[in-house]
Amino acid sequence: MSEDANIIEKPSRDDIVSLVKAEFGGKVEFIESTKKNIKAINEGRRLFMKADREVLHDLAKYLHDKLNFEQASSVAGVDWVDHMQVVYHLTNYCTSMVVEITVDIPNDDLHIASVSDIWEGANWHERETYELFGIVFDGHPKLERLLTPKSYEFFPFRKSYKLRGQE
Amino acid sequence: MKYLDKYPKKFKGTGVIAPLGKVLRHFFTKTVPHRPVTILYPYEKEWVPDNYRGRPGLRFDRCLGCGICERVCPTTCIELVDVADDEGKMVKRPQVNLGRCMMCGYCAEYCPVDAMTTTTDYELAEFTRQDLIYDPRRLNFEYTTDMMEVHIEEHLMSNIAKGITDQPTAFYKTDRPVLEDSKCISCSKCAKVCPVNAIEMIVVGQNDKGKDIKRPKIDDKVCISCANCVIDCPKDALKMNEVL
Amino acid sequence: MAYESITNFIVNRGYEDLIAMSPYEVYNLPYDIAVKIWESLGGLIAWLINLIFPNNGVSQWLISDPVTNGFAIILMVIVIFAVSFVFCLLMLWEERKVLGRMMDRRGTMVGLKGFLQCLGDGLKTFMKENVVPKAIDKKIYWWGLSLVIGTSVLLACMVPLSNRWFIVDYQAGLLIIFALFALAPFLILCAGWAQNNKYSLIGGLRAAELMISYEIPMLILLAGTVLMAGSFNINDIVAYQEEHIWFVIPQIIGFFTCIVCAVAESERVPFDLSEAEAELVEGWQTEYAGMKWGLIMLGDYFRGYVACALVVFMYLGGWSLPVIGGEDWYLQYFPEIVFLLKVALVFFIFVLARAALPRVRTDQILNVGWKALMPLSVINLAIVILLKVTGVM
Amino acid sequence: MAEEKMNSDKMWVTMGPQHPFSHGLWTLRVEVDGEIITDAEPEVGYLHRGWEKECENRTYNKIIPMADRLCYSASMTWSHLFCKVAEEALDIEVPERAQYLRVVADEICRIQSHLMWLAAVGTDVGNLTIFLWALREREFMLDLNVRLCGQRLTTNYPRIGGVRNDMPYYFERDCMRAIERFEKSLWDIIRLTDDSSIFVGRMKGIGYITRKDVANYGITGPAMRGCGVDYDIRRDDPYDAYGEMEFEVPVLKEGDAYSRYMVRIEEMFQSCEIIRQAMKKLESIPKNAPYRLKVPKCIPEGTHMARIEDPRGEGLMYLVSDGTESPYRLKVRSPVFVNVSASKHMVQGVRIADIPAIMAMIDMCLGETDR
Repeated sequence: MSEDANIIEKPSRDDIVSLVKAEFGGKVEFIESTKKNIKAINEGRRLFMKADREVLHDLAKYLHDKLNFEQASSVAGVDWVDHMQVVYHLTNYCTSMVVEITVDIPNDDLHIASVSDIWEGANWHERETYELFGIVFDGHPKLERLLTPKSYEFFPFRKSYKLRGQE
Repeated sequence: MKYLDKYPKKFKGTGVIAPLGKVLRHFFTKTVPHRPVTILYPYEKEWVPDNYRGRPGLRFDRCLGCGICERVCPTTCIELVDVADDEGKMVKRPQVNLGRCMMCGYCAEYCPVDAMTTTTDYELAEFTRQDLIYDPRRLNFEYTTDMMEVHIEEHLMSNIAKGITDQPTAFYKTDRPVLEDSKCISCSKCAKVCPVNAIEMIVVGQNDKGKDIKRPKIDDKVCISCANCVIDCPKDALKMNEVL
Repeated sequence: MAYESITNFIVNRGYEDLIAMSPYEVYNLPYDIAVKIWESLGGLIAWLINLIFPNNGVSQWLISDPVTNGFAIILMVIVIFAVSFVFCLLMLWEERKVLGRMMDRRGTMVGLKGFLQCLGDGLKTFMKENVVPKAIDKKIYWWGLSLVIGTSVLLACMVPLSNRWFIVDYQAGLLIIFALFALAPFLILCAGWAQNNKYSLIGGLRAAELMISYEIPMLILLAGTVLMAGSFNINDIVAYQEEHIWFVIPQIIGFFTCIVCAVAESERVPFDLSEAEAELVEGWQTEYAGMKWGLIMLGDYFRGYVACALVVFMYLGGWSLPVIGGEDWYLQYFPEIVFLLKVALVFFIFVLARAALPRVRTDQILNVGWKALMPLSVINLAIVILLKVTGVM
Repeated sequence: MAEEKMNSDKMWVTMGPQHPFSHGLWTLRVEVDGEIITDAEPEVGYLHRGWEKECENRTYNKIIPMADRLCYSASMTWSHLFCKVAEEALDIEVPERAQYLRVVADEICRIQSHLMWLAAVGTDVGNLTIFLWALREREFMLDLNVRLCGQRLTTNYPRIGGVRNDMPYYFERDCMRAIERFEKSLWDIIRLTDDSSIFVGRMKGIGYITRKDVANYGITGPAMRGCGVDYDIRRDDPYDAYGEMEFEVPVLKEGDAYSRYMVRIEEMFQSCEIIRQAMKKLESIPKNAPYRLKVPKCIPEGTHMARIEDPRGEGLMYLVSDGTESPYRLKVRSPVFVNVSASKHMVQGVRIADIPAIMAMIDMCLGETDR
């Protein structure tokens, strides 16, 4: 990590906001939390942003390479019925800053660039999101079903998939 | 750091003497003169404290049949059934399917009259699944003590903001249903389903056809916030008012 | 006379007759017991036959010396086997109880302080379904198994309990026990290969790998003992130790090295690589189900018994005991029991090692074998030679 | 591909799902060349039961005992985590007494979870004495659980807005006694492990991961701290009362299985220290101080995130609420799920005998992995 001279090891919250704004402009939107009593938010260890699908991979690479976000904590899918969402949580070990990136995907084109080439740890999270929501991660090395049997043809975590007793 | 200061250590010669000696010393000083820590289960039993969460127990006389336990149960193992009470009257009391029970203790915790308790009974094996269904009479546990009751001692956030910290309360003391007057159709279903008869239908006037217009009047002192009226209201006119 | 009295058929042979009749040159206790059994049993049969067919030749033949001798030899083998078998069960019980106490638990609890548990286990394994996989090499599968168990039982029967309790008094006694002992890894390798299972194959390979690391030090240690005693004969070795000193004192290095080797020889924890259950499920025994596995287990304890017995012979003076007040009464009554108690004591060390040490890895056992056991055994041999040359011993 | 494999000297060995080394149901398929492993592939999912989907049909209160069942040995931290994310959604901080009670409960849970792991290490390296001695010590921790919340494993102790009940009588005394006894007995177990050259020899020098790979694979918890990453959510992103606790985070640079083992052992001692401090603080808080807040049944609309230091690593829950009584979506980030995905990397080039030792350092728990 340290061999890269450009890297900012301990970016503050304001640094991240200004740098990302300068790099990506209007494609990345920052959301201010309204919560007042949460310690982590008050002390500036959380950052919520919403990114466009096209810039996600570049944004992830930028955060990893320049701003020292070494770990991808989780990749989650959310089914909002009219569209899908992929949520990334990235962690910086030095400042313990967690960045939450939300990416909207339209229902008719469930594709998004994979970040598993940046963080190997996102690999299984993306596989899981793929099998449970049907979101295809382009460029993923092995996009197969992980938790559910290989013969499954449906995506059980979508809201359209009803459980028994739900009609 | 307690451990990392001493280890890892460098071994001089063979490093097997220490473990051998430790085991040998343990053998001759601990387990041979004293008894081992294991207990012979069916013959000896471990003491469990009274707040142990074994199977749910029911004190039949205290129960009101309100159904809070049924609704709060995560595994829906509690069902209200009709049973005859001591005087032969049919009443509603909870029946527990222990095959599904996860011993979370919610029924005891949320019971407003402490009729449901946790018990120290944990030997629940039966030969058939049918035997695992405990009817209200069988749920009785004869060694029930006060320690087996679980109380909710919640504090209102508004009280804490005011600096009052010595008034613990619980949802059944504060939450009361409120009526949205325009939706009420005078069906008096809420009065029928109320387990404690806290709702009294009061005639407030007459409509065009000459029928009485009735509105429920809720006795705040008697009400136990069971929300039966809220759930059964056909027009959603009643709503639970949560005091925070 | 319609019938003769039963006392006419039960011959009570004296010591002289026994020696004259027996194939051994010295008094043999199990043979004596077997003769006594046959005298009462054969006498009873002869008397019964005589009741039906009075004055026939068969009855006389049954109680004659040659026939008694023949049956006595068969019975003697059974007696010797039964004693070692029961002692193996006792060792199993000792292991379970001692191991249990070391781990802060009770061990087995069924009957007679837990001794009857091994009978229950035996019964259970015999009741199990005899599962034989399809894709196996049938011949090697069965022969490998039978030979592993067979050599173990043979070894256990060949161990003399005292100078009057033996089957054959070989001149090369220790050597032949060693030879048979070293046969097992080869058979395990074959059995592991024949099962057509990857785990058992790896287990068999490990058994072979293990062998080269402890077999050679063991033989060098044997050389030390033999040099000191001047004979391969177990009787002579024990007699020498009784006369001079137990070899554990001059050969203390050899004693500890030998215990390590013996543990490895009997494939017990920490050297049970070929059946390491954490990584290889059950190692080379994976496909041997039910009673086959039960017999293998029993065979393991037979081998453990022999390994302990070897240590006792080589270093702890066999059945000899430094007795106060004349040796006659001692030798008459309980040298066998003293020997078995010594074996149990050595087995206690085995159990202690099992309780305290984790299983070693393949490369570690090779390291230990070549870098520690080998030099130690050579040093031991050098000490023996030094003592011999200087004439101290 | 099959033909190629047939002709080579290598073979695939399937370890699991029913295998003594896999504590739970999972499979590690390894390609071995003799005894050396050349390739590996973990497979999970045997226990997948749609936990997250099930939560969407339950009210928030009902999820707490379900969260206990995510992992049998770290139940306290998982229900704590769920309560944390719900509290974050409600935008409340729990009362001080509840914070300290949660810390005490969490650390008891951490100790007993680590002891369960130590027991598993014992069986994996082939010594049952370690297993039984560790479980014996764990029993005292479980007794504390019983005293505090009424159950041994599935504690159901934290509540949204506080904890279920205050400390019972004499709990402080019992807790201090148990901790003291535990510290003594842990040294006994260390005599069997760290003082034994065989044990150390089996642990040292296997399963190396570099610091860069640890971050890249997202490995968290003691496995990460054993590889030189100085990061602990309890200290660096404090939640509840952890910010006021003084404790050290053990970090080792070697990155092999032994260093991961040592980090966990030291963590147990540190946990004892934390419990002592928390108990001292609890004495200074008046006995009738509030420990539970009354919270509404419905949680306001929005997305919320909370994370916590599980005994196995970083636990993270992401909650989407739509203003009703039950969550719209609840995502659980399980530490083992990520750690096990790196097992392919860890077992490269070691022997078959090392697999249990390396995998024991992940501390598998399939309930939370498959969810």
